[in-house]
Amino acid sequence: MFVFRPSRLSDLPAIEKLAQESPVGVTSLPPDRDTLFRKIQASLDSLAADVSFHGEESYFFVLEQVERSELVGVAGIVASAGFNEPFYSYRNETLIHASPGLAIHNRIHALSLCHDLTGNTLLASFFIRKPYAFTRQSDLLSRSRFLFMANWPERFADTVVSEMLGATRLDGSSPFWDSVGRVFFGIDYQTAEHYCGVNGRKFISEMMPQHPIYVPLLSDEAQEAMGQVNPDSAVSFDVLIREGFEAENYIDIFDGGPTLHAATRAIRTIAQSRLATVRRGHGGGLPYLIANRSVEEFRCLVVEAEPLGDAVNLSAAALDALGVSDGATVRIAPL
Amino acid sequence: MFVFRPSRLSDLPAIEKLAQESPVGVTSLPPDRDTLFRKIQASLDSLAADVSFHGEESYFFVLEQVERSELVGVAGIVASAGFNEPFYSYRNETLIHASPGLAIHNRIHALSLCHDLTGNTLLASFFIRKPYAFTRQSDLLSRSRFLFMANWPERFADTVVSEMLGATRLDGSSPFWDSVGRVFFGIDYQTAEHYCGVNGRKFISEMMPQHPIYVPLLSDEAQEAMGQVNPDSAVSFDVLIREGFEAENYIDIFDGGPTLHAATRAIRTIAQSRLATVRRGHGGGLPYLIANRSVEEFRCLVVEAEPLGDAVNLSAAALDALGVSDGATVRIAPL
Amino acid sequence: MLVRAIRRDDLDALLLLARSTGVGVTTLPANEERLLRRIEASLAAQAAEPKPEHSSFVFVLEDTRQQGRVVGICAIEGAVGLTEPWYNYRVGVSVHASRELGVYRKLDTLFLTNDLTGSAELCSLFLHPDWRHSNNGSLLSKSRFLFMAEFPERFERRVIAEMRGVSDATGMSPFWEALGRHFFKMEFSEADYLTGIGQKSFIAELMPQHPVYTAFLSEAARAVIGRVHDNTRPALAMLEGEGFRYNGYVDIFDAGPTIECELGDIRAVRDSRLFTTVTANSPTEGRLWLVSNRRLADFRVALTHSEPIDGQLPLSPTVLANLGCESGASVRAVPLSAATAI
Amino acid sequence: MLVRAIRRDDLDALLLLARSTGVGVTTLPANEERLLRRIEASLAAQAAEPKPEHSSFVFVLEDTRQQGRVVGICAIEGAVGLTEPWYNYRVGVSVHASRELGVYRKLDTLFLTNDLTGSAELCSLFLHPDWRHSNNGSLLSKSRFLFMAEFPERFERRVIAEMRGVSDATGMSPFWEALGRHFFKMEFSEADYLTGIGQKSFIAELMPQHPVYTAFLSEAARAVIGRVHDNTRPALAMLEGEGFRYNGYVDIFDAGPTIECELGDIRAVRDSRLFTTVTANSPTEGRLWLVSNRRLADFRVALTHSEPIDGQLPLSPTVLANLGCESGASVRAVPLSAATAI
Repeated sequence: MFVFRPSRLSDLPAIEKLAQESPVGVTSLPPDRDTLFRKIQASLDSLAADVSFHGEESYFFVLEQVERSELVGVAGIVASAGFNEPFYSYRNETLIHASPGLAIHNRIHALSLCHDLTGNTLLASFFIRKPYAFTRQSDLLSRSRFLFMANWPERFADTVVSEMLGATRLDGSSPFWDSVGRVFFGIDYQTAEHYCGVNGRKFISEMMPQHPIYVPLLSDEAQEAMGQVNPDSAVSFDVLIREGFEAENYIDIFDGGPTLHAATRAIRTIAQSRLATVRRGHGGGLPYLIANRSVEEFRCLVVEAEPLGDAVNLSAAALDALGVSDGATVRIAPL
Repeated sequence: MFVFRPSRLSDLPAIEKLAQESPVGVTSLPPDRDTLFRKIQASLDSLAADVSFHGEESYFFVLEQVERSELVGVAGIVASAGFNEPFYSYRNETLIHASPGLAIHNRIHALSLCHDLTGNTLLASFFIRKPYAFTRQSDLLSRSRFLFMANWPERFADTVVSEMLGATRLDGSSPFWDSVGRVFFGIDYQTAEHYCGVNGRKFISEMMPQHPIYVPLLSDEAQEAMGQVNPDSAVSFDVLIREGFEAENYIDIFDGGPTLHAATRAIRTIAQSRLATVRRGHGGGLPYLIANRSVEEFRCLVVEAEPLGDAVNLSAAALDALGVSDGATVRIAPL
Repeated sequence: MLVRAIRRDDLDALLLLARSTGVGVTTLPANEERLLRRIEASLAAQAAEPKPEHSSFVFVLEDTRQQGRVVGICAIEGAVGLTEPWYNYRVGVSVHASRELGVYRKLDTLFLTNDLTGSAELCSLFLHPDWRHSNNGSLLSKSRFLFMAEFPERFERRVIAEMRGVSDATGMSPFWEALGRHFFKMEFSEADYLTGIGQKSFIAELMPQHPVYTAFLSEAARAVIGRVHDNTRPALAMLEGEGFRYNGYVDIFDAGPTIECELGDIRAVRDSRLFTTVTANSPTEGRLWLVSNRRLADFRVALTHSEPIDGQLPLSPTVLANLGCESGASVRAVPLSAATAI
Repeated sequence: MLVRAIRRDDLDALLLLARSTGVGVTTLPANEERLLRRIEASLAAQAAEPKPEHSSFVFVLEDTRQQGRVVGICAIEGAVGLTEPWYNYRVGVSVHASRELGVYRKLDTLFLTNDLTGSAELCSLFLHPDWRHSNNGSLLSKSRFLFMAEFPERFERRVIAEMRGVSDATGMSPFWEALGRHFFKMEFSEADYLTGIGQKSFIAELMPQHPVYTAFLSEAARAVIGRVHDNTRPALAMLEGEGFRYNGYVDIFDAGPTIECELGDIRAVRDSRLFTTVTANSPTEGRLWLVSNRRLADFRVALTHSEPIDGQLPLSPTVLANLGCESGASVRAVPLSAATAI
């Protein structure tokens, strides 16, 4: 059985191994023990905190194969993107240039540096081991976060965003960066990503364009790379699009990958979730995501169930895994 | 009994009377027979047309007190705002100007001329006679449109917008215009509104600012007027906010009134509406909006009903008013 | 050779002349109605109150040895952009630097501006190819400075001239291909023609409103920003010799430079002097002088060798006749060039 | 009075001098560490490869009759904005016109630019109030032109000078109150100080990045755009007399004008000549001349009456001593002003 739960300090060695497996470029999951330790600690602190409005909290979860005590994936939530510094994106704007006299009606796209998404809740650090990609387990790992958010809406913003890795060439270089970022930075993509990881994103205000960039002036390769999703983000992208996230409006300023966004309450799992009372009984039926209502001992799993009215029957094993007893309230959503 | 239905040419005299009662500034409802005639005809044409994607259609409805054959209000829908010319608004952007070194973190608002809302569906020409404002009837007049939209989603855009009249002084002048529009046009508000009505909005591209306007530089009076709703739009505003429309992002370029917007499928009446089979029976219960499924003979009313599963009992009078018989399918939503 | 104010009966000759111009002289399209309007405007300007906004003067060059055949044209506007916006790109600089990263980038930007609104403009210069010799070009172009020196109240202080930008033999402009084409979806020649006939509102409607980083343009396009067409180099050198300078303003279509000078700083204006004419009995000798008859409606300028003696300028009977002057008349004159050998 | 290159032992005198300056001279803050850095930079520039990016020269004015007391300072940068962005507002024009409506509006706009990046800069001019007489100001300011004439390879062609903008007796700047305050949330004096001590990155971080329509500023603010403080009028007139012009660039804080001139077009550079000195036995007479000793590290400039005779410039023994020259030495000199009476 696979269980989604908050990370613990004792997970550190296993998480470090996962981080090493994770593709380069997922800057929020570097294979660096200190960084990972801080992530876990920040998550523990955030879970323990009494939060009435979302702030600098961050949450870091794992997906555990319980029988083997093996971690197969991690997923995080940053309560407020850009809490300490602006969260930059390019807004992909459509400008209409129309001349009725000449019967010309052009739609011109332009990329504007913006921090529209600052302060929204950010899904980050998602990684699942290869064999579990595009399975129930990848859905469980990604979507359990939404049941957590549905449980504690005051801990999160009204809008949720997530950055997808953009297209890269075989040598790891980025066609979007080479056509856009390099013009302003004069350095290559890997160096820029490195700076970003080490120095934070503060320098962006010094280096990035104040004026919109007209898309038709970019190289064909760069135009094609705009909004393209890197295969390494395919699992994330697939889940979030099914959840109703939109991909059209914002792209990453470095690699041009799409930044997805959705109104929190409209995310499918959240909108369809509801509270139910558990009864010990036989399982079976359609697959559901089922989560307990604890903050620090949050658990979520996939269970076949047949909710009837406000009640749902769960097997003893499922009750155990959720850490709840007969009669407890849980949150459920169709898988 | 009050019935919402499409306008007919025979309504023209009554509608003209209503238009005369309507406040100046509702430019989409001028007390001009020719204009009103064209509105009704355009609506009839649109209803008769076979539409698979929303285009230049417009719909014009009336609310009728059936027993007295008296019209008490009108309401319209424009399928695609700015179909022939860009639909301009100011986008109210928040720019973050932060200096970590000086520990300064400023949020600066700026108004950018945009046509973001072009192509969205526009709610327009809403007017209800004074005695019926803030009653069930005003809800019926405004929200019936949403049941119509829910019936025929292919006729409408994914986003719905509606312009609220902005704040004006006692003499009819606009503090927002005097501080902003006048700078670029050099003419007064009424003259501008007049041009706009007569010449269309084409000249806006010639006259309006290409660069964003920094809000802190505007007069206090103009800053206060931004996003304020004129009492003449209070009924509309009240209904639409309850329906989940957002008011924060866009304002009118002339008077600074808010332009509301909502994702079509998330509008409360639409999201909560469902199909039901009518059974002749006793009415009674909670109030519902109930509409038939006809395009050209669309009808909507408020009825007390107690839907049970997929069925709903309606009185013979209600069936008559809707123009449906026992066993027909209707669309219902809680009032 | 004689430069004189345009007349109504010049129309046919002008149409003939206009048809021999190529793409690039946007202010002299072979359009009868428009040429007629320009003639009428010039005649009206003579009669109007002397204010820059009324000034639109056209002059022609006639070959006095060929029955006054019209072989060239030039014009001055008193103040441009007062009814419709006057557009230029201004080449600016945007620096992106981070001390922390040790990175420093200097990027050129193109800002769409109306900065030159209200300037006086030298325009519509065209000389028939067969007459491009013997200082005819200088005579035609510089004759305007004597007019401006004579009637300064009719012109704004800042004087500009748009220089034709780089295009190849087929009329292809690298700058247009890299920028304009994306926004106008038409050929350079079409845009050029529309502007020439005064249909300018499409510019505001279709142009990019935000500054453009030149780094996103092709190398070929960047290379021609502020550069003139090879054929225009002599004209540029001539105006530079008169004090005109490039200050970063370029044409929005082909990026040719717009050059500027203060009216009073133009050499031929500043150095022009009044003289009393005297009939020379032998051929005159000395430097080449531009000599004008100081009249408004019947304005004429001749080019001749001479040297003033005691405030008197000796002119041959032919030159006097061409200018419509008697001996003893007052003329305004200036050496054709600021020759270093003065 | 003598202008000379700065020395390490001038530090204390400079601190004393700096403490007598008011708000507005942003480049001479009373900050010991920073003054020391400027002295070292000036000494390093003398030793460096002669390129504009290495040039940062500081000069002082000493009263030779008061044991060489330091009473003034001035400086030149070879090229500004090469490590951190150099900001100006450029005053542009935006025209909004609709033929259909018969409406025409011309609006001034402020564009934040780095256009003047790479210009040479005249800066840090300060003269103790008690010495503001007897052409001391002109001597101090214009001495720099003889240095630039002597070592032109150390300076970029475009030379700029920022002129102090309008503020009242309390230091309140109407332009700052109308614009800067909204974005910086601090006092003008604080912003001015931060810039003075080189903390400029906050400008990029906090400034409005979009063009600003001046119509949205107070009337008081609009009135001072491109205008100098009353106290700065004489300095402006002096530099205008040398050929400097205002071309639409203003300071981002107080909107004071930045004026410009090409190096070779500065009168004192263009008209300066080399002379051989000769000792005058009687007091010298004639126009006032700026005379420099042509040395780099030991650069000195004196002001004295004289008139050259056959390429020789008669100088009194005192002046020669002040310049550190013998009779027969080569000097560079230029009349102090382009007096119309020459």
